[in-house]
Amino acid sequence: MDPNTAGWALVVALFLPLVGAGALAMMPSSMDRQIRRAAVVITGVAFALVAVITASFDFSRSGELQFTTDASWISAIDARFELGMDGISLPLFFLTYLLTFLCAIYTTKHLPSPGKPKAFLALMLLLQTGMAGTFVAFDLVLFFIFWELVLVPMFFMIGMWGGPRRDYASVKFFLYTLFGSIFMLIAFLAIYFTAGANTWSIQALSEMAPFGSTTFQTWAFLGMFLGFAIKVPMWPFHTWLPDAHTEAPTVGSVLLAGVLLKMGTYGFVRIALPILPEGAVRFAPLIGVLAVIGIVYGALCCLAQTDVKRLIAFSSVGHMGFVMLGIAAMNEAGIQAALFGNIAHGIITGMLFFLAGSLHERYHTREIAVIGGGMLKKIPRYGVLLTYVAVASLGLPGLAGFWGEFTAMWAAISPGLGLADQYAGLYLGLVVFAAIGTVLTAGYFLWLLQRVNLGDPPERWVNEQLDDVMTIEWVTWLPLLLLILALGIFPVLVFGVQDAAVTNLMGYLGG
Amino acid sequence: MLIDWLAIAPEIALTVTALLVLLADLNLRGQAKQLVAGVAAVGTVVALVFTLILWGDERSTFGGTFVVNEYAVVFKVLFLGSLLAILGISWRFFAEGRYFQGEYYFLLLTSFIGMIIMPSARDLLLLFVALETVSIPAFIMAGMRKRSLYSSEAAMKFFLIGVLSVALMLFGMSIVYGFTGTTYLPDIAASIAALGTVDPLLAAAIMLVIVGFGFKISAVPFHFWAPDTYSGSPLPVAAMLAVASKAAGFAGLLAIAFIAFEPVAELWAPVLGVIAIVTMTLGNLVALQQRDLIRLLAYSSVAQAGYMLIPFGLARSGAAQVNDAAVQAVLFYLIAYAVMNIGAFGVAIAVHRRTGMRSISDYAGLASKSPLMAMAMTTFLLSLGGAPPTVGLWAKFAIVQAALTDVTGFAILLMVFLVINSVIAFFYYLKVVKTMWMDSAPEGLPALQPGFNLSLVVFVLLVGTVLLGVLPGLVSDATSLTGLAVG
Amino acid sequence: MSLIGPLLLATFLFCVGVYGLIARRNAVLVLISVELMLVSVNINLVAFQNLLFPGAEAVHGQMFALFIIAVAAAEAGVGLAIIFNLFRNRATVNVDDVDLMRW
Amino acid sequence: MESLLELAWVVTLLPLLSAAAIAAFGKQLPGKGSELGIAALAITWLLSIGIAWQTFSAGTPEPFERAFEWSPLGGGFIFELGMLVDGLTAMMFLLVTTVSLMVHIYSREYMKGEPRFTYFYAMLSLFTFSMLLLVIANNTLLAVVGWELVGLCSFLLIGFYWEDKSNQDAANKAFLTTKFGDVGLIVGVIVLSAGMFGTGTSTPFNIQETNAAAMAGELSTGTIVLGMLLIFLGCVSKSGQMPLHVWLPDAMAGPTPVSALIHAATMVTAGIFLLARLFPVLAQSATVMAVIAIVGVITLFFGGLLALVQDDLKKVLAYSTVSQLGYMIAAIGVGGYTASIFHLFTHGFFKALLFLGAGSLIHAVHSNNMSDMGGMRKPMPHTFWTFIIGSLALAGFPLTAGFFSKDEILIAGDLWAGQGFMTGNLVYWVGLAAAFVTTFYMARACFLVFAGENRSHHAPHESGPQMVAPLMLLAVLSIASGYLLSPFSSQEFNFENWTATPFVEDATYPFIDAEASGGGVLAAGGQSIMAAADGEFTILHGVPTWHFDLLAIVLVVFAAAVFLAYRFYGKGLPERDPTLNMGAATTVLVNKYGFDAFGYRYIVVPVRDTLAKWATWSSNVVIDGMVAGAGRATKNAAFATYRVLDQRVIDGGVNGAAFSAAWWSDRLKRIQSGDVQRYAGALVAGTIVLVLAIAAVR
Repeated sequence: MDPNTAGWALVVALFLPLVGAGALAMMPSSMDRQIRRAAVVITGVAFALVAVITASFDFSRSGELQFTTDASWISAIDARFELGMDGISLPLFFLTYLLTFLCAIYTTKHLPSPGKPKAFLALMLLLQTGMAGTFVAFDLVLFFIFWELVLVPMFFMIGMWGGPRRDYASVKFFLYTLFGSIFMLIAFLAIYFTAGANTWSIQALSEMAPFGSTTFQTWAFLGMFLGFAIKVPMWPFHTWLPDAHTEAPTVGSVLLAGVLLKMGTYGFVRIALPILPEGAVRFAPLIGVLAVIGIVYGALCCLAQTDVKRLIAFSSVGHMGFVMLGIAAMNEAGIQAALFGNIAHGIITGMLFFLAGSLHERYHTREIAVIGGGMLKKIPRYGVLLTYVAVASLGLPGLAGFWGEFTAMWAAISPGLGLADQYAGLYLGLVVFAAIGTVLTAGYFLWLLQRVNLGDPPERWVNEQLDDVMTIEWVTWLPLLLLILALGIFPVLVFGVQDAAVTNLMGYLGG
Repeated sequence: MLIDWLAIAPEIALTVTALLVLLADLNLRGQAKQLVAGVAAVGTVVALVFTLILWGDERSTFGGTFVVNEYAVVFKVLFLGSLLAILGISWRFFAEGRYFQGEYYFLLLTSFIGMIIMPSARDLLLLFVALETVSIPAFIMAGMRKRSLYSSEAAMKFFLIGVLSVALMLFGMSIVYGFTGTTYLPDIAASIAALGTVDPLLAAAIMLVIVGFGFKISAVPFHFWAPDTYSGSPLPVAAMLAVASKAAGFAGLLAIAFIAFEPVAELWAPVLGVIAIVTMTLGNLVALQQRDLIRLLAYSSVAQAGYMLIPFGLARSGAAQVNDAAVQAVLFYLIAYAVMNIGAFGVAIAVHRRTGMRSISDYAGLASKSPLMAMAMTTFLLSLGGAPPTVGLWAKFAIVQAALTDVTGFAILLMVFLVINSVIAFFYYLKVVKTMWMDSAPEGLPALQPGFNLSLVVFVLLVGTVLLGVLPGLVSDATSLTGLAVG
Repeated sequence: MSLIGPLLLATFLFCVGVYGLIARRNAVLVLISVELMLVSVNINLVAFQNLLFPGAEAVHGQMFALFIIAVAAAEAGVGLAIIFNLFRNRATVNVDDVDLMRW
Repeated sequence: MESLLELAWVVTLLPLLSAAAIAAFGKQLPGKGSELGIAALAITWLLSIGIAWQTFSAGTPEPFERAFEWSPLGGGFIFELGMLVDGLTAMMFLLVTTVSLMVHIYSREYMKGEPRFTYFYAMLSLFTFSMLLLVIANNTLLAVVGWELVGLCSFLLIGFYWEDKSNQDAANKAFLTTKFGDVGLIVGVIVLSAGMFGTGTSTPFNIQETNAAAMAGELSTGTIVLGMLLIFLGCVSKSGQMPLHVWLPDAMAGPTPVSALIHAATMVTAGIFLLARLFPVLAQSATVMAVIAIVGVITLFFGGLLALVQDDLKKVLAYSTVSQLGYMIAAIGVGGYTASIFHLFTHGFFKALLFLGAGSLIHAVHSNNMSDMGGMRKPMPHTFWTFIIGSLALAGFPLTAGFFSKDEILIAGDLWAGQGFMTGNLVYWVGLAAAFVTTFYMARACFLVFAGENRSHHAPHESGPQMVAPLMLLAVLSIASGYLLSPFSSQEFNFENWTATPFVEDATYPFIDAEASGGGVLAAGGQSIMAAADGEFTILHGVPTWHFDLLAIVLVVFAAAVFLAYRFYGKGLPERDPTLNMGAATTVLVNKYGFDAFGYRYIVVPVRDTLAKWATWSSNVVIDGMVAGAGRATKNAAFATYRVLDQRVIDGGVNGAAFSAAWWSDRLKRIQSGDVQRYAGALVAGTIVLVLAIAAVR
C-alpha cells in the first residue's frame, strides 16, 4: 500500500465501523451470539486494516501527511473532506482501533444489564468512527463533526448500560462536553473569518499562522480552550469525568479513558497550538498551573475515594494533568511528552478500567472496604495484574507511564517560545509540584493495593467462589499488558514516530 | 398589465387543487372521501414541479409586487415539501378520527397557498393578504376536533391572539404608509432612506409591523398562544403551525426587515436581537418543566424561533454581506427545522394514534416496543438540539457563521446566549430520549402501527436529517445562492 | 382638512379595541373589539391617502382598506364560528373560563 | 581485552532474563527457579570479576562508553541507552554480583518451604538487574530508571509477607519515603539536564558530558546548587540519611536475605554511588558539599546511637547501616571520593555478612530478638566466627577491611579541615566518636547473642552448607577487600586508581582559595589535596601511609568500647535494668580506675539512656510522627479536597447551574396562565415596551 496514494484505505478504515454498525442494526436481536461475533469480526477487520496502514506508513516521512484524501464536501462554506495521517495521528488512530477491537472481544462474554448486544455494539462502532475520525480529520469542520459524533453513542452507553446514577452521569457528560464544544466551534468560525482564506484546512491555517490581532488570538484560544479542556478534562472542568466513569459500563469506561479524553489533548496539539500560537503562548502559564493543580488535586481526591472505579477515574485527572503540563511547556519535548502521555494513559487507564469492571463482576461491589483485601490470596493472577497495572500507572520507569510524566516535567523546566524568560520560576515550581504529585500518586495506588490486594480475605469472601482471570480476559488484556511493557522499554515506538511530526508542528509555532 | 403566468403557476396549481378537493369532498361519500388526500398530494406535487421549473429564473409580475427568484423558490420548495410531509402524517390521523376530511384538506391547501405567496410578496398589502390566507384556515383547523374542549379552546386562543397581532400590524402598516406613501417594499425602503432622520412614530410603526410577524413565529412575548394551541389542536395541525406557519412568518419578516426597513436596520436589529435572546431563553427554560411532549415541542419551537431571530439581530443597513449571510442562515435553519420538527411530530402522531398518549412519561420504553420509531425520534430530538451528524448542527453552524461574518460585541453576546441555550435545550431533549430508551415500558402496551404513509414520511425525514447532517451542502449550496434582491 | 382629527379618532378607536379585547369577558364583545381595531386602521389608511397623497397615481391606501374590510369580514365569520363551537361545547361565551390548558 | 568491557551489558541483562525465566517457568523446575537465578548470577559474577580484573589491571582505566540512540525525546534531544564502564562501575558490579550471588545461594536454604519461593527468586533477580542497570547507566535518566526499579523491588520484597498489616505498612512507608526523595532526584536530574541545554548537546542526560560541562564552568552555579541539592534529596531518602532514614529500620520486615542484599549492601548505597558519579559536579559548590557533609555527620552519629537500644538484631544492623551510610555521605561532603566508595565497597561485604549471619541465627531460634538468643557460640560455630569477623570489620578493628575504609574517611575529614573547612573537623571528630558507638553496639550485640545462656525456646543448630558457605566467603572478603587500598597496596594497582575516573582525577574545587591555603601539599590517606602549579587544587592519588596516631586512637576507642560492652553484657542479657545490674561494677570501676564510672555515668548513661532515647524518641515520634503526620495531613487534605472543594464547590457549581435553570423554569412557566386575555395583555404590554424602547433608541 503506497502511503501517498492509498487515501482510500484510511477512508475505508474510518467508515468500516459505521457500515458495520448499520449491518449490526439489520440483524435480528435474537441472534445474540452472532451479533457479538459479527462485531468482533468487524472491529477485527478494521484493526487489521489499520495494522496494514501502520505497516505501510512511511516512517521516514512521519512529519508529512500520508494516506490523504481531499474531496469537496460542503462547498458553500468551503468545508472539505480532508483526511490524512502523520506521526501524531498514527499512534492515537492505532490505539482507537486496538481498544475497540479488544472491547468487542470482551463484550462477547461480558455485557452489563440490560444486555441488548445489538444496540450496544452498534453504538460502540459508531463511537469508533467518531473517535478515529477526530484523529485523522484535517478540516476543522470535519474535525468538529467527528468530535461531536462521539457524544451521542457515549451518552447512550452510559445512560443505558450504566450504574445506578446513570441518568445523572450521562446527561452531565453530554451537556458538559457539549457546552465546551460549542465554544470551540465558535472559535473555529472566528478563525475561519479572521484568516480570510476561505479554508478550514488545519494544515493551511497552521501555515498561515499567526494571524489576527492579539485580542483575537486570546479570545479564539479561550474558546478552543474551553472545548478541549473540558474534554481532557482539566481542573476545574473535570467533574463530569468521575461520574461518567463511575457509572459507565466497563467498555464505555475503557473507551472513555482510552480514547475520548485523548481527543482533548490532541485538539490542543493539532489545532489550538499551531493555528493560534500567540494565544497559546499567552495561555501556556495558565494551562501549566491548572495542569499541576490537576495533578496534585486529582491525587488528593484519589486518596479520599472508597470506590475503586471512581478512584481510577480521578487518577485520570492527575495523569491528564501531566499531559497538559507537557503542552504548557510549549516546546518539542513537551508536545512529545504530552502525546506519549496520551497513549500511555490510554493503555494503562483503559486496562485499569477493564480490571475494575472485572472486579465488579466478581465481587458485585467496588467498595474498597467491602472487598477488604486478600485478593492476592483469593484470585492471585488478578491481584498480580492489578499490581502490575497500578505500578505502571504510578509512573514506574520501564513501564509506559513513566515516559509521559518524566518527559513532561523535563520539558516544563525550560519552556519554549520565550516563556522561559518570563516564567522560569513559575515553571520550576510547576515541575516541583508535579513531582510531588507523583509521590501522592504512588501513595494512593499503594494504599489501594494494600487495601484490596494484600492481607487475608475477609470472612464473607473466604468461601465465596471467585474466578481468577478467565480466558476471555486474558485474550482481551494481554495486548494491553504487553503494550504497557513495550512502550516502557521502547519509548521510541511512540516518540520516534511522532518526532518529525512534532518538529513540523513546532515549526508552525515558531519554536 | 401582463401577468407572468409561469411565475404564479405553483400558486395556481395549489388553488386548483384546493378547489378540486372541495368538489371531490362534496361529491364523494363514505370511504371514498379518503381519496381527497390523494388529490391533494398530487396537486402538491404538481405545484412542486412548477416551482422547481422556476429554479434559476428571475421573474416578477403584478408590477413587481410578486417576485420569483432563488430565494422564493427555496422557500416554496420548503413549504410544498412540508405540505407533502404533513399530508403524509395527516392521512390516517384524519381517516380514523371522524374528522371532516375534505374540509381539512381544503383548509390545509388554502393555508399553504398563503405561505407560498409569502416569500414572493414585495408589497405590504400582498404580505397582509398572504398572512391572513395562512392564518384564517389555520384558525379553523385548530378547532377541527369540534367535540373537544381542548380543540375549541385552542382555536379560540389562537384566533384572538392572531387577530390582535394582525390588528397591531395593520395599525403599524397604516402609519408606515402615512410616512412613505407607498406599500411597495423597495419604495418604502427608498423613502425611509430619503427621510434621513426617523420619526419616533415611524419607529413605533415599524415595531408594530414586526409584532404581527412576531406572533406568527411565536417570539416572546407573542408566543403565548403556541403551547396551548399546539396541545389542543389535532397533531398534524400542530405540526403545520409549528413548522410551515412559522416559516411563513419568517418569510414575511425577512421581506419586511431586510427590504422595507433595511435602511433603519440599526433601529430594529438590536430589538430583534434582544427578542431573540429572551425568546430562546424563555422557551428553553419553560420547556425544561414540561411533562407533555407536545407542549415540550411547542416551547422547543419557541426556542428555535429565538435561534432563528439571532441573524436579525446582526443586520446592518448597507452591509449586504452581513445581511445576506443572515438571510441565508435563517433560510437554512428553517429548512433544517422543518425536516426535524415535522419528523418529531410525525413520531408523536404515531405514538398518540395508537396509544392516545402524549405525556413524556408515557414514552417510557418506546425503544423496546418500536425501536425504529424511537431511533427516529431520538435523531430528530438530537437534531433539534444540534448534535452531529444531523442537520440541526449545521443549522446552528449557519447561525454562528452569520454572526461571525463581521464580529460585533452584540454578536458575541448573542453567541454566548446561543451556547448556553443549546446546552439547556439538550436537558429536555435528552430527558425524552432517556425516557424512550432507558426507562422500562409499561406493561401491556401494543406495538405502534404507524401506517405506511406516516412511516414513509418519518423515514424520509430521518434520512434527510442524517444525510443533511453529513452533506449539508445539498441544501446549503442552494441557500447560499439566495438573496432578497428584487429581480 | 387636518390629519389630527382622523388620526385621533383612529387612535381612540384602536385603544378602545385593545382595551375591549383584553378586558371584556364576553367573547362576542371581544370580537367586536377586534373589528373596532381594524376599522381604526381603515380610517388611518383612507385619511393618509386623501390628505397626504391626494394626487397619487396608485391608490394604495384605499385599496388596502378594501382588502382589510374583506378580510375582517372573513375573520369575523371564522371568529363567530369558533365562539359558536365553544358555546356548544361549554355552554359559555366567557373568555376567561377557557383555561383548561396552561403551563 | 577490550572485548570483556564490551560485554558489560550482559552483566546487567542476564539477571533480567533469569527473572523473566523464573517468573515464566520457575515453578516447574526442581529447584523452583532458584537454580536459574543462581546460574545466571554465577555467570554475571564471573563476568564481573573479569571486568573488575581488566579495569583493575589497567591501573587507572579509561572510561569505556558505548551508547546508541534509544528514543528521541523531542527538540532534537535523545535518550540514549548506553553503558559507562569505568572503575566505579566495575567495583559496583563486583560488589553487587558477589553479594547477590551469595544471597541467591543462601536463600535456597533460608527460604525453603516459603509459599512464594519462586516469586522471591524472580524478585531477587529483578532487583539485581535493576541495581546493575543503575550502575551501568551512562546517563542520569537511565540511572533514574534503575533507581526507581530498585525501589519497586525493595517495596515488593519488604512486603514479601504481605499477610501482615505491619509488613504492608513497612513496604508502603519505604516506597513512599524513597519516592518522596525521588521527587528531588527527578527534579534535580531535570534541572541538571536543563543546564546542559546551553552546551548544545543532544544528550543532556549524559553523565560524562555533564561532569565535563560542570568542570568547564558551563553550568551556572544556580543549576549546580539546585540540581545537586535536589539529587542529594533523592540520595538522602534512598541511602537512609536523616531525617528520611525512617523507612530503613522498618524495611527489616522483609526476609533477612533481602535485608542483606538490598537494605545493607547495595540498594541503599545507590545514593552514594550517584553522588560519586556526579562528584565533579557537586565539587563545584562549597554549599552543596557542606550540606552533604553535615547531613552525613548527623546521620552517622545519631544513627549509631539508635542502634544502642535495639533488641531486634536486624534493627541493630539496620541502624548501623544508617550510620555507616552516613559515613559515606559525609566522606563525599569532605572531598573523600575514594574514601566514600571504598567504604561503600567494604561495607557491602561485611554488612551483608552480618545480615546473613543474623539470618542464620534467626533461622535457628525463630526470633529476631537478641533477648531470645544467647549462648549461640557453641551450637553455631561457623555463624559465630563469621559474625565476629563482620563485627570487627564494622567496628573498624585494625587490619580488617572496615578499618582501612573508615580511617580513610576520617583522614579525608582531617585533610578537609586542613583546608579550613569546619565540616572536615566535624567528620573527623564525630566520626571518631561514632566509631566508639559502633564498636559498643556491635560488641553488645555479639555478647548478647553469643555469650551467656541460650534463652531461646528452640534447640539451635548450625545452618546448612548453603547458608554457611556464603558466610565464609563474605567473611574472607570482609577482611581481604580492605587490602585493595592499604599501606600494603601497590602504588599503581589499587582501589584508588581503579575507581578514579579521569574526571575525578582532574576534579577541581573552584571554591578553594589557593593563596589562603598556603599552597602546601597535604598528602595523606587515599587522596591528597595539593597546590598545582597554576594555583588550582587537584585531587591526587596515592596509597595511604600509616597514621600511627590515628591507629592508636582507634585501638583505644575499640578497646574501651568492647570493654564497656563486656562489662555490661558479657554475661548475657542483664536480668534487671542494666544500670542497676552494673551498679556494683560501676563502683568497682570507679574505685579501681575511675574511668569506667566516668565512662558509664557520663558517656554510656547519657548517651544510651538519654541521647539515644531522645534520638529514638525523635526518630520514632518527631520525625516518624512528622512522616505519619504528613501522611495523615495528606489524607485529611485529600478528604477535604474531595468532599468540600470537588463535590461541593466545583461540582456544586456545575449542578447549581442546572438547578437554577430548573428553578427559573418553574417560575417562568407560570406566566402561561391559561387565560387568553392575559396573553393578549402581555402581548400588548410587550408591544408597548418595544415601541417605547425603539422610540427611545431612536
